[in-house]
Amino acid sequence: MAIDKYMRERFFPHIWCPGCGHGTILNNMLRAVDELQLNQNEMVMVSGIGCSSRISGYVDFHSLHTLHGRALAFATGIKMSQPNLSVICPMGDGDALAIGGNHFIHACRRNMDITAIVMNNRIYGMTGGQYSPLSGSGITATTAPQKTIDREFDITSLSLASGATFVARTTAYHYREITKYIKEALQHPGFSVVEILSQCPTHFGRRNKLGDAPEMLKLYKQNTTRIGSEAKQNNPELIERGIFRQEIAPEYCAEYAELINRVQQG
Amino acid sequence: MTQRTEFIQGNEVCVNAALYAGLDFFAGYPITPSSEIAETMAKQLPRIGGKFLQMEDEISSICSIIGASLTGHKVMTATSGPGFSLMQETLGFAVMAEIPCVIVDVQRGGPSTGLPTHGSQGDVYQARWGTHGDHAIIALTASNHQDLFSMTVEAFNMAETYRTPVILLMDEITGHTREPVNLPEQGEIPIIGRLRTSVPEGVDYHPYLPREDGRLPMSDFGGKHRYNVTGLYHDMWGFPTTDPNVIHGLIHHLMDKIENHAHEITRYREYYLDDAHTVLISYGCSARTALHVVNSRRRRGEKLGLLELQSLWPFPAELVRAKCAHAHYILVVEMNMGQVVHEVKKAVHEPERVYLANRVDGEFITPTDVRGIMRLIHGRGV
Amino acid sequence: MSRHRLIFAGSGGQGVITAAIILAEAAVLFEGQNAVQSQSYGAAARGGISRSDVIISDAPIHFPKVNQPNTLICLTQEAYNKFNSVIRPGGILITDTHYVSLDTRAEARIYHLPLYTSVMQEIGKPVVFNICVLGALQAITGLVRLDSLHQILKKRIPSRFLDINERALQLGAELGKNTEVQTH
Amino acid sequence: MAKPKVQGHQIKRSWCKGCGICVAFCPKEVLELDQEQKATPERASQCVGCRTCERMCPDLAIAIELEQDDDATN
Repeated sequence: MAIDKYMRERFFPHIWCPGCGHGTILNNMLRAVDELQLNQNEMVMVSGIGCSSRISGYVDFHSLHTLHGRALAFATGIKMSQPNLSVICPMGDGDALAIGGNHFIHACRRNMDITAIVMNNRIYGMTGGQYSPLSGSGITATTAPQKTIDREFDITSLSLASGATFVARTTAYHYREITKYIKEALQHPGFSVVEILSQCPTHFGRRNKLGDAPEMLKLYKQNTTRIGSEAKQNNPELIERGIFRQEIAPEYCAEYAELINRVQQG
Repeated sequence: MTQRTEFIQGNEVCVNAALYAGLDFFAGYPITPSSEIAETMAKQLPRIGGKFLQMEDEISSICSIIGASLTGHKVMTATSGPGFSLMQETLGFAVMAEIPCVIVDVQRGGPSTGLPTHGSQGDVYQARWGTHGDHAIIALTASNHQDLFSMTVEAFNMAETYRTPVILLMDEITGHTREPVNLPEQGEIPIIGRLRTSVPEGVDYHPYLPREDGRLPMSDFGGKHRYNVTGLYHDMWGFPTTDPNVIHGLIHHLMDKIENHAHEITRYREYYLDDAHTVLISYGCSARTALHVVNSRRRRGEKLGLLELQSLWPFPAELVRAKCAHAHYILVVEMNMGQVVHEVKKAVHEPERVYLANRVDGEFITPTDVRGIMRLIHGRGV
Repeated sequence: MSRHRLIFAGSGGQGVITAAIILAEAAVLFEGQNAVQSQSYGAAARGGISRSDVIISDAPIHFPKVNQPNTLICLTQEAYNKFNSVIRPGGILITDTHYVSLDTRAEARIYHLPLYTSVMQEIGKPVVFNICVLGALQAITGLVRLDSLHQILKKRIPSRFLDINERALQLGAELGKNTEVQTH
Repeated sequence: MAKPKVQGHQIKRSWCKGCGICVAFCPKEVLELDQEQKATPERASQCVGCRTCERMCPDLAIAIELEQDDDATN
């Protein structure tokens, strides 16, 4: 496969469960990197903790497997100190938005050229199926045996409100969109958020009687629609997929370089 | 004269010394009494093409300096007790992943928000044991601006030599007091740079395989070697492992690379110890009070001496034992409820000789406070 | 060994800490003296008692705080009430007539000067009050030369504000020089 | 453009975890899980080279080789 050269094959088969959407995301993320013909020596992947975070071990880039929630904070230092590097931060939903929520909104605000990928499976898988801030209400989890009463974040709205300049959403079913949006995000000169709904058949699907991985993927097909589609108008419950924002705004590292120029000439 | 005298705050001395040592990346979050470090960095760094980041909290501050260290930069963050508490998890990451960095804790009264604008030395044990799990750590301190300059440079040098985070324990008194400092010219104090691997591209590079001398050459992120960095126990390529042999080897390496070099890391000053009957042991700001007492008593012919510790961790137990061998009394002067005093008691023979002179009400410990304890020791009442 | 200990006390925003720094810096950079300056902070930057300690000596200074000052400068009533008792017997007390009424006895040579009033009359900018105090302190104690203070002002103060600061320094020096010592 | 000719399915059996996604989403019902719960091209001749299995496989275990495909030699 064309993407083989981006993989650390000696660590496969990977640790994810059968049918986990994270593998499909890895698969199609690497295709985006391949289509852009990016130089692996200029690629850094920074991840946090959780199922999602193991992705950094499987890619043959510079890889940094950090602490729960902190991927973007580490990534900010890497990008700021060496702005020529392409920095990708795959994160889980709890990782990015519970423990890492503050870093997430501030990274959006700063608009540093980093690609954040939220692999949203609505559950803490690595620790055994506790509910997350993306689970939403009415969900069964090990910490919600009587179903959740928590409301969920809308990751794209949060990203937009926090100032991210590229925001997109798709699912593990829509693999072509994964490649397309990550490609767009990698090329976008600012902070990009790509939310990818990812099935966790082991902990989320099984407990919530959603069936196996293929069944869960079919739900992504049924329950989502393109942004602004007619289907959405007829059924407001549908989750929109697509690019929510793609705007050019001052990028942090470029602004800082400008500040250095100003000071040194000043 | 090659030196330039400045009359500046300790916090500014720390910045000057960090820049002297080659720092070009700083990230921090405002907190009293350390904020002048961030403010001065924000002013100075763009002038030399360096980077200053004000992050959203102390956690992200230490995370981002670790990221920048991995790309090959000399980095530091500065904070005070509450912020240092927030940094503990990531400090452990830096220990485990062996990332050179300097963390400055300008101590204030605690616990909790405590006394933001008053001096304290209450974080000595936090520096040692704040992060979880067995680990070794280096912590340095200084009592005056000239020593603060050199200890800050040493902190960077040790971070590179041992590929480890180094904690610089300052305090509100040292941080905010102004006194003269001679800023050395480049080259006067040796600077240790990043040790980079000489392994050529295409040849297997082992980021976590120590050389014979124990040092681990690094390769910058963005360079020709792609490897993994993790806070998990890892093999010599940096990939996670649960192999008991590898884990055993790594934790011993992490401990030994520092504990076995304790004698090289130890920094101290001594005053009148040769014939001292009473040995005062102190460090940081309270060593100023101790030295004041020792000097004034010596003028009256009393046999007092001072051992000023400038490296607190690894604790220089052998040095303390040797210097206290003939002392009738040992008095530890510190601004906490007793932290270094316990280490001194563990270090010396006949620990019943060891007493504590402390002050914890936010006021700077005075010579009168120390003299009062000495009177009690000698059974003369206060 | 000569050693002079000073406490500058006033309220936050009066510039007492800046005045203390300028004095100590002048002693170090232009007089070949050693000096240490420290301060204690209240929670707020403005209001509340603000205190700065300065020790000037020709020898090393270890203990940086002042318990009994040779010279005490009190620029508010609250500061005066709090600190006038700690002054070293025979020491110098400098106060301002606008802010302080002397109502307790202090074993000191007292300079009770119309510094604030004069600044407002002659310059009209309350912001240079602290520099006027410094001028008076210089004239009274002779701890540093007036020119050394000038040099520090030039170093620290943006050129567009330098003129009013130098006038304030001069004004203070004259007031300090021409005032009779009061004793209670 | 001519329809690409499928040369075969490369399936890394040791990577395949038998989730059944390739089986469920193949438009031509080419793939099945064998007795060891590994994906196998039971009806390879029906493959039209759409790569859905390759792209959706969460184990990165499937590669479709097409005749004019440079990838196959990689």
